[in-house]
Amino acid sequence: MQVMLKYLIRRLLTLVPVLLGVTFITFILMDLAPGDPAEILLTRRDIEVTPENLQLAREALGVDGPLPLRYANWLLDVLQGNLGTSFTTGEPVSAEILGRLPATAELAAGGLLVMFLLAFPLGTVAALLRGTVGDHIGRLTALVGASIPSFYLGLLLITYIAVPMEGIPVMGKDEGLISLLLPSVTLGFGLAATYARLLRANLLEVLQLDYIRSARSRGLREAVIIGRHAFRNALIPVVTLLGITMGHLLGGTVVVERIFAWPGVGRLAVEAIFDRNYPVIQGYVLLMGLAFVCMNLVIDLSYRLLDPRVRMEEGEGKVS
Amino acid sequence: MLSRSFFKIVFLLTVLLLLSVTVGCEPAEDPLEDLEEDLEEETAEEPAEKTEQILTIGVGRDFYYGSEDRTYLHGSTNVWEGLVYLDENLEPESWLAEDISLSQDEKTWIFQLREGVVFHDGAAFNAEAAKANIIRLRKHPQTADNYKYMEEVRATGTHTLEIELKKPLPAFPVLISYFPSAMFSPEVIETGGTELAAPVGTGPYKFADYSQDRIYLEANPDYWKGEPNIDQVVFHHIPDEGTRVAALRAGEVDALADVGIILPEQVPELEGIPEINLLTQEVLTSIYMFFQTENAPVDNPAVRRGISKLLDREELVNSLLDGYGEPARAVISPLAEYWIDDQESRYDYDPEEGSRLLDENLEENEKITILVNSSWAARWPLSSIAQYLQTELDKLGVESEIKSLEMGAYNEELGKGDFHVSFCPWTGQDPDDFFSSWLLSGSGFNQSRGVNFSSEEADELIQEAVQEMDREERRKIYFQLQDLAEEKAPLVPVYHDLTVYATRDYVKDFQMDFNFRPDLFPAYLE
Amino acid sequence: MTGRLLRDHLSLTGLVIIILIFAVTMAAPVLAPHDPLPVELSERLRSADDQYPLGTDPLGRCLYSRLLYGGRITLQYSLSVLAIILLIGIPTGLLAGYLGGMVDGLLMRVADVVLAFPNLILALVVTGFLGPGLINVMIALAVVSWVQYARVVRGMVLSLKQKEFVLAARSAGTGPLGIIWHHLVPNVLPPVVVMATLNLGGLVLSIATLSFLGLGAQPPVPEWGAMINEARNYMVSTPMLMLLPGTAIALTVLGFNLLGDGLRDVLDPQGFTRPRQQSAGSSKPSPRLFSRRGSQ
Amino acid sequence: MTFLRGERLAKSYIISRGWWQKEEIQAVHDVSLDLDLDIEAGKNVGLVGESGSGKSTLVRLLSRLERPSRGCLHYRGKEISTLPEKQLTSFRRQVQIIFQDAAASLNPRHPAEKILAEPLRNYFPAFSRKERRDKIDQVLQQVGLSPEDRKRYPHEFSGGQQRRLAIARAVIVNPFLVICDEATSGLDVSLQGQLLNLFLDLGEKFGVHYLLVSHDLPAVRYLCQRVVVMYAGRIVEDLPANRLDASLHPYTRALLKSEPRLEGSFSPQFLPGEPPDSSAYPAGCPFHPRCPERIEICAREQPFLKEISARHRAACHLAGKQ
Amino acid sequence: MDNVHKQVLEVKNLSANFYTSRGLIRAADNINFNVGQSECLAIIGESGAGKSVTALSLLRLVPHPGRIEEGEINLEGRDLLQLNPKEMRRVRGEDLALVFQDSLSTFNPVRTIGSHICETITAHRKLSSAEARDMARCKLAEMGLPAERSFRSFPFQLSGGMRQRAALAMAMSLHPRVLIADEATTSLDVTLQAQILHYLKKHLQECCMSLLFITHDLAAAAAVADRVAVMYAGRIVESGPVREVFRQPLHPYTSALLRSHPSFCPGRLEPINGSPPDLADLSPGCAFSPRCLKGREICRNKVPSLQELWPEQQAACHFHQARKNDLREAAVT
Repeated sequence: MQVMLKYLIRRLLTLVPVLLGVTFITFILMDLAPGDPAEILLTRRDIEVTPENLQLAREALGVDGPLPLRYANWLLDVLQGNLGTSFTTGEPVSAEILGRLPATAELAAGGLLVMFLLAFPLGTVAALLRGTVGDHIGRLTALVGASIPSFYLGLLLITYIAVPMEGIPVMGKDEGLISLLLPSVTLGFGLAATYARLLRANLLEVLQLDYIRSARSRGLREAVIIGRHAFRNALIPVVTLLGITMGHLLGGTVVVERIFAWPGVGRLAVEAIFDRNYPVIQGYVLLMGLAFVCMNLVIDLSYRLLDPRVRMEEGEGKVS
Repeated sequence: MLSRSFFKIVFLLTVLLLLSVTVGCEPAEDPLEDLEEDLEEETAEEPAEKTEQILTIGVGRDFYYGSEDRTYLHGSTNVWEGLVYLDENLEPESWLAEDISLSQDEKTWIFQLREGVVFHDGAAFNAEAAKANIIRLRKHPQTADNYKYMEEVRATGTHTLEIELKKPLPAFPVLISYFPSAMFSPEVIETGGTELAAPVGTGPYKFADYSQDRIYLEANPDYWKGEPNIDQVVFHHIPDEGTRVAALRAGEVDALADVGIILPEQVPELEGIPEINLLTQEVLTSIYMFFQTENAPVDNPAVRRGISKLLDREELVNSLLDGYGEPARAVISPLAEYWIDDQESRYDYDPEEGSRLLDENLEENEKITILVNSSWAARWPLSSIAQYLQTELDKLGVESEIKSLEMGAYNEELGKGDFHVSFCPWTGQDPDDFFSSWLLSGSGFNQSRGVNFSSEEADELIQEAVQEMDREERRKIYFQLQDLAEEKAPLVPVYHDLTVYATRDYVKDFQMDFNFRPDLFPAYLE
Repeated sequence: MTGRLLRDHLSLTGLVIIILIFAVTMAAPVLAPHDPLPVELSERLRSADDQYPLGTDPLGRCLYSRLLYGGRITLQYSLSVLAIILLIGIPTGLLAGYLGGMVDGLLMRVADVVLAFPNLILALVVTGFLGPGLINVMIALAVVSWVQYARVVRGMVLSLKQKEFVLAARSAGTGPLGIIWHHLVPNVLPPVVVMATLNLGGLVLSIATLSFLGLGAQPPVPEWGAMINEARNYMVSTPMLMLLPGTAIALTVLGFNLLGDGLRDVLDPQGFTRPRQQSAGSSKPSPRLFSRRGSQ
Repeated sequence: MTFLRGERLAKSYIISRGWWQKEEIQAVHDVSLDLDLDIEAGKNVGLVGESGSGKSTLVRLLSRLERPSRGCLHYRGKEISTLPEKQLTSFRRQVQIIFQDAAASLNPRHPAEKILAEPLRNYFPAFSRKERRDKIDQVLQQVGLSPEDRKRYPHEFSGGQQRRLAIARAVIVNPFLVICDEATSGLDVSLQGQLLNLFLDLGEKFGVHYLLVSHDLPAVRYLCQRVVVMYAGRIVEDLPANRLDASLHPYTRALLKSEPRLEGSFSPQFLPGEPPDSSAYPAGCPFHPRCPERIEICAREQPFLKEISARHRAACHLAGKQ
Repeated sequence: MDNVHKQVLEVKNLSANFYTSRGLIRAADNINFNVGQSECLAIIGESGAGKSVTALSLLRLVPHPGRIEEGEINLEGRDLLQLNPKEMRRVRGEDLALVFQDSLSTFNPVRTIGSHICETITAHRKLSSAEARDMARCKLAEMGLPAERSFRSFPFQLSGGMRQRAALAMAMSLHPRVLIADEATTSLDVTLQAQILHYLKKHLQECCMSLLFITHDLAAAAAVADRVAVMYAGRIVESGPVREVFRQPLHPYTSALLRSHPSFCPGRLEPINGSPPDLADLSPGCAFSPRCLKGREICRNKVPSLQELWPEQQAACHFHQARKNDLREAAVT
C-alpha cells in the first residue's frame, strides 16, 4: 500500500507542470481571444460603450497589466475558485459550471455503462465464436457502429424511437433515469463498438497464450480458465484504452448534450463558444483539462491494481 | 467470474466519475432538486386528486436575464407587469395604471395607479413604489432612451404618479409601454442604482427558481385579478428548434410559445396530430434586411435599393415560410395599419430594376458579406433567406459570402462593422419606436446593429413627429419618413412574422398576443 | 502483402468503398447534374425524378449534386488536415525520438499538455476562437492532432533505436541521417499509414461533427455534417435529407475503418497502433507451430 | 600491439524513477581485457557467462556501440572511448558485430542486396556499382547463400539463412574482429553446427578473428583458443581453452561440472542459489554466496584478477594458493 | 536392459494432423512409445519435428486447427482417447502433468505463483483453501524455494531458475503418474539447468513418477534419460536405451545430429546439410532422405518403418534394415 501511496504522490507531483500548462493554455485562449473582452462585455449587456464604462469593465475583468502578472492574478483567482463571470448571465462561471457538472457526469457514466453493457457480451461472444458467421457479423456490426457519427445516431434515435414511443423522453433530464437512456446509448454506442473489437482481439490473443494452455494442462475447468485467466488479462489493455475513451466521452457529451438538450456543461460550452462567452469557455476548458487529467490518473491507478507487474516495478520487484 | 471482473470495472468507473463530480468544491445545494422531487412526488401520487397543475412552456431563448437587466425576466413570464400595455390597435391600454391622462400643458402625464395591487413580497404597489421604479428605469442603460425627455417624476397621491416631460410627447405612454415601465417591489431595487435583487413583481406568477435552463414559477394567490388556475409554470429554454418540436410531440412540454418558436418548415410535422393544437398569431415582429451603410458598395443607397429589389418577398413567404408571414410592403408592421400609407407596396420584386441599379453602381469584383445570426436562425429561416439572396446576387455576377455566427460572435462582428448585409427580427411598438431606433443618427439599433445610418433630414423629421400632437399631422410625417426609408434604404423589411405556436390539447385558454406574451392568467389545464 | 490485404473480405470491402467514394466525389463536376449552390425556391423539396435523381432540398437544390460535392469537401479537408499533421508530426517525432534530450523533453511537455485535453473539445474551442469555417476547423484539428503522431513516432523510434538492425547499421558505418532515413523512416511509416487510415475516418467524423455544430462549413457549402444540420427540421417530413448525408458519412468512415483494420494486420504486426499494456508484455507472441519457411 | 584493449571498463545505467529519484545500476565493473588475437594468445576468444553476467554490455562497450561510464578503450594503441563517431570509421570497419537475434538485426524493409551494400557503400565508397555487386554475390556464396537471394527480404529467409545473411554483412568489409553475441545460442543442433563450421571457414578465408560471446561452453571450446569467464559484471577467469580442465575459479569449475555429459553417470553438482541481480551484487567476492569453497575473507574482500601463470588469470582468493 | 519397469504410459499408433490453409500437416505420424514407472524417456529432435505436438496430444490439447487422428494412449490401462472431456480434465494435472519451456508464460502474469498451485490442487482435490495453501508451500519448499516468499510472488518477480522450479512444483503438486517436460530446461543457463535436472531426477526416484523429457538438447537428454526416442519430421526414427543410441546410433539422422554437436563430436563438426523439411510438403519416402548421405532409391519412395535392429534399439531406415543381419552378426561376435 505504501508503494501505491508513494506512486500516487509522485504522480500527483508530475501533474503539477501539466496542470500549469493546462491553465496557461486556458489563460492564453482568453487572452488571445479576438476583441477587447471589456468591450464585448458591454455590448453583450446592451450597455453603451464609453471610455468610462470600458475602464470600469476592464477593472472588473482584470484585463489590464502585463501578461505574466495577469496570468498570476488569474491563477490566484482560479485557485480560489473564481473563474470570472459569464458575459451572458452575469453569474459566476464556477457556479454555472458546477451546477451543470452533475448532469454531464451522469451522462458520461450512462455512456460508459451502455458501452460496457454492449461491449462485454459482444466482444466475449465474438471471441468464443471465432471464425464463425456470428463472429464476422459481430465484427462488421462493431465496425459499422464505430463509423456512425454520434450526432446522426442521436437524431435517428429521437426520430425513430423517442418520438413514436411513449415514455421515452426526447430531451432533458426530468424523467429520471429513463431520460438518460437515449443520450447514454448515443454516447456509448460508438465506443461500445470499439471496445467489443478490442476485447475480442485481446481475448483471442490471451486465449492462445501459454498460460492458458498451461491452465488447461492442469485440468482447470474451462469457465475458470476464461474467467480467471483469460478475461482479466484481456481487460488490462482495455483499461489502458479507457484513458483515450474518456476524451471521446467528454468530447461526445458536447454533441449529445446539444442534441438531447441535456443541461450539462457540454451544451453550456457550445453555447458559450457560439456566443464568444470567453469566461465560460475558459472555465470549461480548464475543467475538462482537469477532469481528463484526473480521470487518467484514476485509470492509471486502476490499471496498476489490475496488473501487478506495473504495480511492483518501482517498488519491490526487479527493474526491467 | 465474468461478472466479478465486470463489476469491478464498473465500480472503478463509477468511483472515477463520482470523483470527477466532486472535483473542485462540493456542488451547491440544489433547491431545484427538492422542488423537482416535490413535483415528481405530487404528480406521481394519486392523479385522481387534482393537486397541482403544472404547465411547461418551451421557449427558444433564455427568458432569464439576471439582475443587471432592466426586467430580470422576460415579460412573457407574467411575473411582472408594467404601467402601460398596448391594445390590438397599438393604442395605450391600461395595465397597472388604470387611467392615463395628460395635463393642460401637455407636458405632464398623470398615471392613476390600480389599487389593491401588492408585490409578491407583500409590499404594496403605490405611487412611491412606481416612482422608485421609474427612477431606476431612467438610469438603466437599456431604458434610458425611453425616458430621455423626462424632467421629473412625482408621487402626488398614494396612487397617483405624475411624470413631467421636458416637452410635449404624445407617444410617451406608448413609448414606455410593456418593458420600459416594468414595476418591481421597492425592496429589490438597489438604492441609487439600477440592479434588481430579485424579480419581485405583481404578475399572476411568482418567480421560484431558475436552474438548468428552466424558470420555475408559482401561482400568485394574491394576484389582483384573482388566483390563476395553474399552480406552477415552467419556462424551459430549448435552443434547438428540432428538439423543441420533438419535446412537444413527446409531451415533455405542454406548449411552445414565443415568437418564431416553430419554424414554418416544422409545421407539417405537427399537423394532423390530434393531441396538438397548432395556433398562429400575427405579431409585431418583422424581419429586416439591414446594411452597413458606411461600407462600400452598400454605402450607396442605390445599391441597397437594388439588392432589396432582388428579393421576391411573395415567393419567399409562399415557399420558404409556407405562407406563415406577410410579404413586407412597408417598414412598419401591418398591425400598425394607421401609420402605413396606402401605397400598394414600397418593396416589390423587380429583378430588372435591381439588376439595373446594381449594374450601374457596382464596380467589378466587389464582394458582399452577408452576416447571419444563427441563434435567430433557429427561429426564423434567416440562413435560407441569406442563401436565396446569395443566389440572386450570383445570377448578376456579384460575389458574396455568408458568415453564420451565433449571438455573441454576431454582435462582435456587427460592432466591428465588417459586413455588408445582415438580417434581423425586430419588434416595434409604434412608428416612433421604429424610426427612432433605426433611422435616428447614433440611436439604439441603428448603432448597435452596425447600420450607422445618419441623415439630418431623418433626424429632424423624427424629432418633429414625436412632438407633433396632432395625430393626422404626425401620420403625415411618418409617411414622409417611410418615403425617406425607402429612398435611403439603410434597412428594408423582408416580411412580417406570423408566428406559429402550439399547445397540447389539454391546455385551454392559452393565447399569445401580438407581443407574443402568453396570457397565463386565464389558462387552465383540462 | 497486398495479397493478404486483398484476401481479407472486409478490408477489401473497405478499399472498394474508399475507392468508390473517392472516384464518385472527385468526379462530382462530371457526375453532378446541377450546381450544388444556387437556391431555386420554386424547385424546393421535390421528390426524386429524372431531373433530380434524389430530389431537392428545402432551397430547391439538387440533393444528389450536393451529396457529391459534399463528399469532395469532406475528403479534401480531411486529407489536408492529415497531410499537415503528418508533415509536422512525423519529423518532430523522429527528431525527438532520435536526438532525445532537450528536444525530446520539450516535445513531451507540449504533448502532455495538449493531450491533457479531450481532442474534440480542444478542437471545438480552438475553432471557437478562430471563428467558424472549414479552414479554421482544419487548423484546429491539425493543432490538436499532430501531437499524437509525434508521440507515436517518437515511441517507435525509441524502440527501434535499440533494435539490433540499427546497431548493425551503426556498425556498418551509417551516420545519423542515414539511419533516420534508411532505417527508421521505412519502419516507422507502415504503422503510421495504418494510424493515418484509421485517423482519416476520425477526421471525417470530426469535421462533420464540427460542421453539424455549426462551426465548420458555412452555408451554402454542402458539407455532409452541415447538410444533416440543415435537414434536421425536415427529419419527419422529408427524412431523406438527413438519412442520405448521414449514411454517406457512416459509409466513408466505415470504409476507412475497414481498410485501416486490414492494413493494421498487414503493416503493423507489432501493434504500435493498438493500445496495449505498457512495459512488461504478457503478450509475447507465442511461437507459431508452423511458420512459413523459405525454401532453401 | 594489442588489437583491442579495454582498461577498467565500467558501465552503469541510470534508471530514472520520476524526475527526482535516480538509481544507478552497474552492469560492468572495472573490466580489463586485452584482445591480442594472434595464434598464440588466441585467435578466437570466447566470452562465457550466464545471463545477467554483463557480457552483452561488455560487448557493446568493446564495440563502442555504447560509451563506457569509466575506463578506456584502446584500439591499436589509440584511446577511442571518447572519440566522436566520425573518427571511428576504421575501428567500425575492423570490428564487426553479429547479434543473437539475426531477424531483428536485419532491417525488415531492406532486401538482402541493400543490407549488404550498406557497409560497402560506407567503407568502400570508391567501389563501382559493378564491383559492389560482384562482392555481394561473392560473399553470398561464401556464406552458403546464392546470388539469386539478393532480391529477397529478410522475412523470406529461413532462420538459418537470416543468420548467414547477418554473417555476410559482417564479413563483407573484411573486418579484423567479428564479435558474435550469442550468435549460435538457442539454435537447433544441426544449424548450430553449420554456423560454427561457417565461422571456422570464414575465419580462415578472410583472416577474421572472433570474439564469441556465449553461455554455451561446448561451442566456445570448439571455436576458441581462449576463454574468458564472466560473473556478475566481472571477469573471474581468463585462460586458454585447452586448459579449461585446470581452471582455478570455483565458478568456472561449476560451469564445467554443470554441463551434462553422456559419459559417466550424470550427477550434476549444481550450484545453490541464483545468479545475482545486477541491481544488487553481493559485497566481497560476488560469487561467494554460492561458492562451495568460500572462506571467511570472500565475504569481505573482493578478489582481483591476478596472473596465475602465462595466459591464465583468475579472480579468486584461493587461486594459486593451493 | 532390465525389465523392471512396469509400463505406465503406452502410446500406440498416435497420429495428430493439422488442417491448415497450406494443406494437411502430419505433425505426429504413427507414434509408438512407452514409458515405464520411474523411467525417463527423452524425445529428442529439432524444432518442428513434432515433439511438442506429441506432448500436447497426450493431454488431448492439440491446438486448433490440429486434431488427433487415431491411436491409443494408455495410461495405466485406460485409453485416454476414449475418455469424455470431464474425465479427461481430471486426468490432466492429476495423472499427467506438463511443464513448459518458457516458465514466464506458463504463469498468468497477474496472479501469484501460490494461487496457480492452489487452483491446481483445488481443481482436483476437495481441500479447504488453507490446506491447499499448506500443500502448495510444501511443494515449493521441496523444490528448494523459499516457500512463503515464492508463494506470494508474482511470476515476474522470480528469476528464471526459480520460476522454472515453481512451475515444476506446480506440475508435481498432485503427484502425477507421468510428468511431461516440454523443453523444460532449454532456455536456462547451464547451472540452472543442472538444478532442474537434479530435481527432476530426484523426483523420478522418490515419487515413482515417470518422465517424458522432450528436448532438442542432446546433452541434457543424455544426462537425464534412460531411453531416448529421436523424432524427425513427425515420426520417430530411432529409439532405444540412451547409451546405446548415443554410442551407436543406427539411424543416419541420429548419427548426423551427434556429429553436429561439439560435445559429442571430438574433431571438426560434420553438421547435417540443409534445413528440416517442410511438413506440408514431405517427400513420399523417408523424410530424411534429401539430407541423408546414405540415401538410396528406395529411401525416396518408401517410408521405412520402425524396426528393432538391435536389442531394444529400433530404427526406421532402409539402409540399416538391409544390413540388419550384418548388425546381428556383429552383435554376436
